[in-house]
Amino acid sequence: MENESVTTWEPKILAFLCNWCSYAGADLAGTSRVQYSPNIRVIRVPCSGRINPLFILKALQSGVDGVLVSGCHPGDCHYISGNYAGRRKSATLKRFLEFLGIEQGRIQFSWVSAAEGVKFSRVVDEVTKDIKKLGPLKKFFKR
Amino acid sequence: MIQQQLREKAKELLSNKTVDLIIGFGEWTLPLRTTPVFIRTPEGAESLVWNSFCENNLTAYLHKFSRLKIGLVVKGCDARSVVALNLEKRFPNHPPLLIGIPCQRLVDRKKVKKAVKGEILQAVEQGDLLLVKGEDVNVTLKREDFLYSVCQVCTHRTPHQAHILIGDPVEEVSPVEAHPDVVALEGMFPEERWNFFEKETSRCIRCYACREACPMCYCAECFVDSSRPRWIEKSFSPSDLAFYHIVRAYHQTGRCSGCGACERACPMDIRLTYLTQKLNQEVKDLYGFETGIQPEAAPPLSTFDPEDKQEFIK
Amino acid sequence: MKLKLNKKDVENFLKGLIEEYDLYAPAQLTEGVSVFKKIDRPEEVNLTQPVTQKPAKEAFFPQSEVMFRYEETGNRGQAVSTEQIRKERILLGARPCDIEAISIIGKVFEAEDYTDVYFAEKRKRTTIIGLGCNHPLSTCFCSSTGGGPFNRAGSDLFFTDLGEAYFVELLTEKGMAFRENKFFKEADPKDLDLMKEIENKASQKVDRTIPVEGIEKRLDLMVESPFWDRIHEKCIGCGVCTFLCPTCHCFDMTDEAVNQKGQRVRNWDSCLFPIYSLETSGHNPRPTGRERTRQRLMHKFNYYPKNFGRVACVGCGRCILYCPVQFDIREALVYASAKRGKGQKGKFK
Amino acid sequence: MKNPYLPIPMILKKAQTETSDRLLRTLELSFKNKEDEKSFHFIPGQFCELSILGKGEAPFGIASSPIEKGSLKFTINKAGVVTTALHHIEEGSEIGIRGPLGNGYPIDLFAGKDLLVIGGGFAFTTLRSLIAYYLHPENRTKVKQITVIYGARMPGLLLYRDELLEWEKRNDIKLVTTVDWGDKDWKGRVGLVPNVLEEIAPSSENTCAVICGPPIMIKFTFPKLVALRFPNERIFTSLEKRMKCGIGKCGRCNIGHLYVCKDGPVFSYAQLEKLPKDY
Repeated sequence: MENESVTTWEPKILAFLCNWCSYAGADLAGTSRVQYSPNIRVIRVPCSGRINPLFILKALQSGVDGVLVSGCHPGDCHYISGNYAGRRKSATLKRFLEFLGIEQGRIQFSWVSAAEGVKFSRVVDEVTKDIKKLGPLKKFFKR
Repeated sequence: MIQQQLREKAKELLSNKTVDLIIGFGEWTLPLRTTPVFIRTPEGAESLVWNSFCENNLTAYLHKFSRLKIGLVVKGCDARSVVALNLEKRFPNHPPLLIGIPCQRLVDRKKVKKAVKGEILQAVEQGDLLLVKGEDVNVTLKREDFLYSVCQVCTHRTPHQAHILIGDPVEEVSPVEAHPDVVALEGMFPEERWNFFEKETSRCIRCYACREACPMCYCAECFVDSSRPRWIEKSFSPSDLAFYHIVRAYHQTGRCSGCGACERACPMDIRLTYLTQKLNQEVKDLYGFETGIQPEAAPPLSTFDPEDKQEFIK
Repeated sequence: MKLKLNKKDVENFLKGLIEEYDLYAPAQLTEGVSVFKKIDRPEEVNLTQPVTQKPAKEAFFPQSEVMFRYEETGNRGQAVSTEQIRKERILLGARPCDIEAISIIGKVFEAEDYTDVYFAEKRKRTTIIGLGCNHPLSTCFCSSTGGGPFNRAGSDLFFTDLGEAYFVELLTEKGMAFRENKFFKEADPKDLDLMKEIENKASQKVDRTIPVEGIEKRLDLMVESPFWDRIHEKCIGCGVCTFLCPTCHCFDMTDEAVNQKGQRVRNWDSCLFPIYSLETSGHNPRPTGRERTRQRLMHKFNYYPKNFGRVACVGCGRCILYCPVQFDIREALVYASAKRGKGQKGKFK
Repeated sequence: MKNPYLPIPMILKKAQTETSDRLLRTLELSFKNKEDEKSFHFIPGQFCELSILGKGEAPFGIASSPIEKGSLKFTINKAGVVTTALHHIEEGSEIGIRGPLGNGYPIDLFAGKDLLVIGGGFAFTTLRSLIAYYLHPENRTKVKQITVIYGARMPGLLLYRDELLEWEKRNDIKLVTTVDWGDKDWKGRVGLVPNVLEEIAPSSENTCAVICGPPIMIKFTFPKLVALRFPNERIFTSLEKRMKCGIGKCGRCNIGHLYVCKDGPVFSYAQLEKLPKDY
């Protein structure tokens, strides 16, 4: 049996969702009454390509335990190629933060379309489970 | 010999007004070092020097003298910075004239200082040897044992994009495969890596010498100076120091030529190059890109390939 | 009374200080990098580095200092000041140049019109144990700026490293309070001779030829000189020289608040940073490196002397040693003193 | 020891938007503690640091006059973090202030002379303090004639309009307002301050001039004053520079060996002539 402080702790996860796909996907999950972990707080962004790595770092510094970035599937970007550009930033930033010692899984990425309410709920559940396993973020978090 | 050729070339370029200003290296007051010199007259060219202590990446000065036609003395890495800046459209009027010198790899003054007792008063290069004199010491060191770690991993020592090449091109090999700090850290647990990073950055005094010494740091407003939004505070919490160093390094992704000017500029001996070297390695691995080698290739983070790896995306 | 502290007793001496006081002394952060910090364990203290990276001013004017705290931000908060310090302090192992510099900053911070309570409070409650410089570096020029490697001004106690022991001088009332310290032993006459010999040797080593004398008047005529167009060229505008300078004392004040709790903090600032003088409107009275370099040098050698009668430079050489591009302040002084129209010859090529 | 960095608490009694662009707001602050009020003495031209905890501090000239007891007025231009917060703060809230700081206008030197006040835009705040001070019956005899030239880009950007109307009615002050561009309701002058000055051509004899405004206005007005034979010793201006501490410690506002916060903000042109052009 795990001790109590671990079992009652719930991770805080910040999700950056693109306006055109993933946010609509989250909406669909809601209107379809699909259940998912209540740990995420959503910030709607115009495109996953809009994510400046500063946003992710600022979120981690300000007290979230993990970050999820979600955008349109390749080829579906409302701005043609925003998610492709974002993908390169994501890949390099993820590898870099892991090299520095931020645990793998703290920042996660997904493609969720407007029709994938169920996938959205699954992604959120998976991310929440991963971050729960990692425990509270101790590095980098301020105060 | 190279030094003499360099002076003659500089004299010629200034005499026939090909350039207004030559930025190169000159001898100055401290041993194991040189200083940037700004030469406007043919006679002034006599003060140019070339040796293993020409540590600055003079490309950083191009932002400061953007109105002049400049002749810039460059090593392999410096020339790569110029290529990278050119891709970022930094020279709309006068791209600099590059006077390239194949680099013999630079001597790490900090390593030499640690090997010699007391203050070093004089250091002279003689072939592969370094003759170092102090108040009561007089030692001969092997140059090879005291190279900067970034220089040890460098393969592109010949400035291929130079307009003028002084000396013969050198072979594209490096004595060491990967940056020793990167290798060491990759073998550690995440916890240890973070502790290492935090310990190094804890010495930071936020003088921003690493930023100013870097030719690629030319943003009109650096994120640390922004007040709206204020990304990080001005004081010294470990988190804010880490934030600065993560972003400073990450902003170099696909732009860093690996010259090591950041680390050399640091008065607190903070190890910095392992961060950018790691990023260089990742960019090469993911996108096959090396900064400043192909003059036409778009920087990796400003382009994409629909087939880019995405196994990490759910 | 001639006293000495044997090296074998140093650890216990330090232990005693740590128990009774807040002790500030040089400590190594990594090989070759030392700063003055609050000492918790005797073995942290390292008195061997001739010039620490950060100067001793940090014991009185830390790089980052909370000025007051508040529990609530916005329009109801009550600010609680933090100038009171808990314990008497000792500053140990500061070199004469750093100690001189503290009194230079003191002239500004302890001025009669407004007193900087944070600095003044710490200075009032600190006993300074100076340490003579047996091995001044080639970049040291304290003797040119009115000091010297064994200048005792400002020290309450003064140590000289004799090899096996420190020669101890009690110089002020604060220093005399240590008369009864059990680790201070009677010194022999030969210890005194040795101390004098070391002092003489070191004093001869330090460069006295840097033209500081009369610099204020010379610079009066140089405010718009073309000198500034060239001298700043290699400066890259980082803050190394100003942050490591023992006399630089500019700071910035910012509020840092998380949720409802916050604090007003001051941090060292540098006149070489473009945003230092940048106004909200976008206007910058010192728009380029030329004006900023001029500000740095003029403040030290013209503005400060106008207000306080001496140069704000103690010749410690840190700005020369740690500048990423070897901007040499001695060079600037030599150039400024050279007769107009004549090229610079001699020491600085 | 008194801590000069610690703000004293004030209460925002009344706030009023001044201009049609809504970028200028006048705050009227009253002292929270009686002791603070008793020890607070100032002269026109001095300034205070206003502080909002969590946002920071910024310097503002005191717009009210010493004769208006019990409160202080500041007119704030919305530009940065602190000024934006000061625009949003509600009546009844607490605001910290430090002051009075700086030297103020040389009222001893003005005594018995004519006064020419030239203002432009929102730099009119401390000039308003100066004029209100002299228009008070207690002080009116301290100077002789008062001439005021005040210009703004548009009629809606003139500060303290009710007061300007009152002044216009009085016969012991000559007030000339001008705008760069008029509108359908504007009956007054249209023209730039330097030209208006040239037109009016006040005598420089036994007169002191005070000029405050945007740098471009000062640049073109100053030669006109010289042409009117005002000596540099009798032309005064109040300078603005980036400030933090306000008490001559933090370093950034110096011009030569003088600090704008401590030795200024009011300087004569004779003084400025001898200093580097760092402003």
